[in-house]
Amino acid sequence: MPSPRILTYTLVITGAPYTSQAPQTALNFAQAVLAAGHTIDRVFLYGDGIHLASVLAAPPSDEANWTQRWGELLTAHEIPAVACIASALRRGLLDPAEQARYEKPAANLAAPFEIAGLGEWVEGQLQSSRVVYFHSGA
Amino acid sequence: MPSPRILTYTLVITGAPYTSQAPQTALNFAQAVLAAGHTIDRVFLYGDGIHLASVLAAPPSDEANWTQRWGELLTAHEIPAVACIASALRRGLLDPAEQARYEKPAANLAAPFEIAGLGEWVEGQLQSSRVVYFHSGA
Amino acid sequence: MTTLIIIDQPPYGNWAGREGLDMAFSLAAFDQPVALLFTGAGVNWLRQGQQAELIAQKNVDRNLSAATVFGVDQLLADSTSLTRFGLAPVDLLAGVETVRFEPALLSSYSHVVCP
Amino acid sequence: MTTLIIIDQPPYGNWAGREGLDMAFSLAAFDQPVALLFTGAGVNWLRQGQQAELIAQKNVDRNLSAATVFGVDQLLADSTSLTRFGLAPVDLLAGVETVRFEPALLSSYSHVVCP
Amino acid sequence: MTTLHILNKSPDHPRFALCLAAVTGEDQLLLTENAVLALADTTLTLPARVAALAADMDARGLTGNGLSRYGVGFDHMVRLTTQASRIISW
Amino acid sequence: MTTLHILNKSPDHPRFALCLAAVTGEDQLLLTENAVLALADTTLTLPARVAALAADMDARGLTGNGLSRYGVGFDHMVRLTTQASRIISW
Repeated sequence: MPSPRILTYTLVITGAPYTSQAPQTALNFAQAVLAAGHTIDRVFLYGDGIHLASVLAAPPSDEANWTQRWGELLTAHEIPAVACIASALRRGLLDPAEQARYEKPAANLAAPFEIAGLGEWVEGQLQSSRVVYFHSGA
Repeated sequence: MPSPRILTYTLVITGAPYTSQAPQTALNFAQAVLAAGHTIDRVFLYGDGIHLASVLAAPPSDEANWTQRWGELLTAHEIPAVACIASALRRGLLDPAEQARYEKPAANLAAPFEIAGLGEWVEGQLQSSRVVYFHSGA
Repeated sequence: MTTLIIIDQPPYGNWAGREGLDMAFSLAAFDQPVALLFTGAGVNWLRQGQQAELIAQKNVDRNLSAATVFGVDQLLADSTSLTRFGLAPVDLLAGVETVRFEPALLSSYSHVVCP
Repeated sequence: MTTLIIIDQPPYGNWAGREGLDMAFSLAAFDQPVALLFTGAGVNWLRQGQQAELIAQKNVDRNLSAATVFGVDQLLADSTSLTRFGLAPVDLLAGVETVRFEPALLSSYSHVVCP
Repeated sequence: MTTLHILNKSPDHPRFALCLAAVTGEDQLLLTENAVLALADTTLTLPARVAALAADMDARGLTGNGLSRYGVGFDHMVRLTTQASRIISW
Repeated sequence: MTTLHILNKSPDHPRFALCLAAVTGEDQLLLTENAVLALADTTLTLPARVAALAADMDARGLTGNGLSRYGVGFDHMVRLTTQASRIISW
C-alpha cells in the first residue's frame, strides 16, 4: 500500500439537478474527499451543470434542495465554485453584473457560486492533482 | 387525396434550448402549421422544456434567442403557452405568485408564458386533433 | 382512447422515466384511460426492493404497485428486456403483465407517448 | 501533459459535442496541449459542406478546419466510425488523422475528457 | 390505421432501435435533427416509407449521394401529421 | 499507468460500449448511477476489475444474487481516485 498523501481535487459537474443525478453523486464524492483529508481546489459547473447554481429552484419539501446542500458544503469548507459564463448566460443564470450588462429584470445566482470563464477549468486541470467529472447520466 | 381540413394542434416541448434542438424544431413546425391554416390550441413545456420560458436567457448576439422568438409567435397568434408547474419549480422557473409562495428573491418567467399543472396537457390530449412532442435529442 | 406511456429509461439516474410516470398518473387522476409499458433499461423501474432514499430520491415502487388502484389500466413489461436484466416474475412488483414490444402491441392505443 | 477531448455526440442536435469543442479551444487559447478525437456519431462533425445556418446555429467547420492554427495539436477520427457513416478522406475537413479507438491510443494522453 | 413516427435521436441512441421496432410497412417514418444521420449510416436498414427534414440534412452536410430525395420541408411535415391517424414522437 | 474509468450511463447508452472499448485488463472500472444496472444485464461481459457504488445498487434493488461483492462506498471511490494515475469519466 502506498502511504496516504494529501491530494487536491477539481470537480466538474456537467449534469443538472432534477434531470440528472450528477450533482448528488458529486456531493457525496466531495464529502468523502474531505473526510479522507484531501482538499477540493474548486468546483466548476459546465453545460447543464450550471443550473445547480440557481437560487430559484423550489423543489417539493420532501425532496432534497441540491443548490442549498452544495452551498452549505462550499461555504463550510471555503471551496470556490464557478459556473461557466458561456453556459450560464445561454441558459439564463445571471449574477447582478451580467443582469445589468444584458438589461435583464433579475439575477438568480445562488451564493456562494460565482460566474467566470473556462480559464477556471483550465487552471484546475493544471493545478489539481485530480480532476473528476460528473456528467449527465442516461 | 383527402380534402384539406382545419386541424387543431397541441405542441409539447420537453427539450431545453441551448442543450437540445427541440425548441427550434418545434418553432419551425409551429410556423408551418399556422401557414397551412391550422390552429395551435396550446404549447405545453414539460421537463427540461420549461427552460424555454426563462426571461433571463442571454445568448450571444450572433445566436438566436429562442425565448424571444417563441414569445413573438405566441403573442402574434394569441396561443396560450404553459410551463408545467412541477417541472418549473424544481428547475428554478418562477412567476411572481410562486416567487412569493416560496419566498424567493426573484421571478424569471418570460411573457406570455404561464405556469400551470399537467391538467393543461391532459386537456390538450382530449381537445386537440393532433398532439406533437418535441423531445430532447441525443 | 387509451394512452400508452412508454418508459425506456432506467430509474433515478435521469428524470425522463419519472416524468413519464407523472404523465400517466396525471391522466389517471383526470379519469382518462392510460397504460404504462416498460422496455429496455426501463424495466428496472419494476424491480422489487428499491431503496431510493439511499440516494436522496423518492421510491416509486409503492406508487407503481398501487398504479391500478390510482386508475392506471395496465402495467406492461417487454419480455425480452426483462430477460436481459435477469428479471423473473418473482422479482417484479405486483400486477405487471409481460408482453412483447411490437407494432401489434402499440396499435391498440390511440395515443402513444415516449417521454 | 496533453489533454484528449473525445467527441462522441453528433453535431447540432445536442450541445455536448459543441461544449467539448469549446473546452479544446479554451485549452489551446491558454497554450495547453490538446487533441480532439471524434468517434461514433461524433465523426459527423468532420463532414464537409455543413450549413448549420439553415437551422439557426453556428457552423463549426471553419473553426475545426483552423483548429491546428488555433493551437489544437491533432484532429483524430476513429476509422470504424468513419466507415460506418460513409465518410471517406475526401469527405472530411482538412487535417483529420484517421486512428483506431483503442486503449493504446488513449494511453498517450495525460488527461482524457469525454463531455 | 397508419402511424407517423417522428424520430430525432442519433442512430446509436437506444431510442432509435426502439422506434424501428415499432414501425410497420404502412407507417411513415420522419427523421429530424440528429436522426437524419441515419441516412448516411451504412449499418442501418430503414423502413420503406422514410423522409427527413431537409434543413437538418443540409445543416449536417448530407447533400450528395442521392440523399436529397429523402429531404422534405416543414410544410410536408405538417401534411404528414394531418394524414396520419396517430403520431408517435420518439 | 492504470486508469480509473468512472461510468454513469445505462448499459444501452452508446457511451457504455465506448467506455468498455477503452478499458484494459489493468484498469479499474467503477459503475455509478444508472451504470450499476450493468451488473444485472445478462448480455454484457464486464472487465475483471469492476466495482459499483453500493448506494446506487441498493437504490435500484440490486442486492441479491451475489451482487453485493461489487458494492463499494464513496470512501472507496475516493481511494480509487488516489490510486489511479489517470481518471476518465464517461
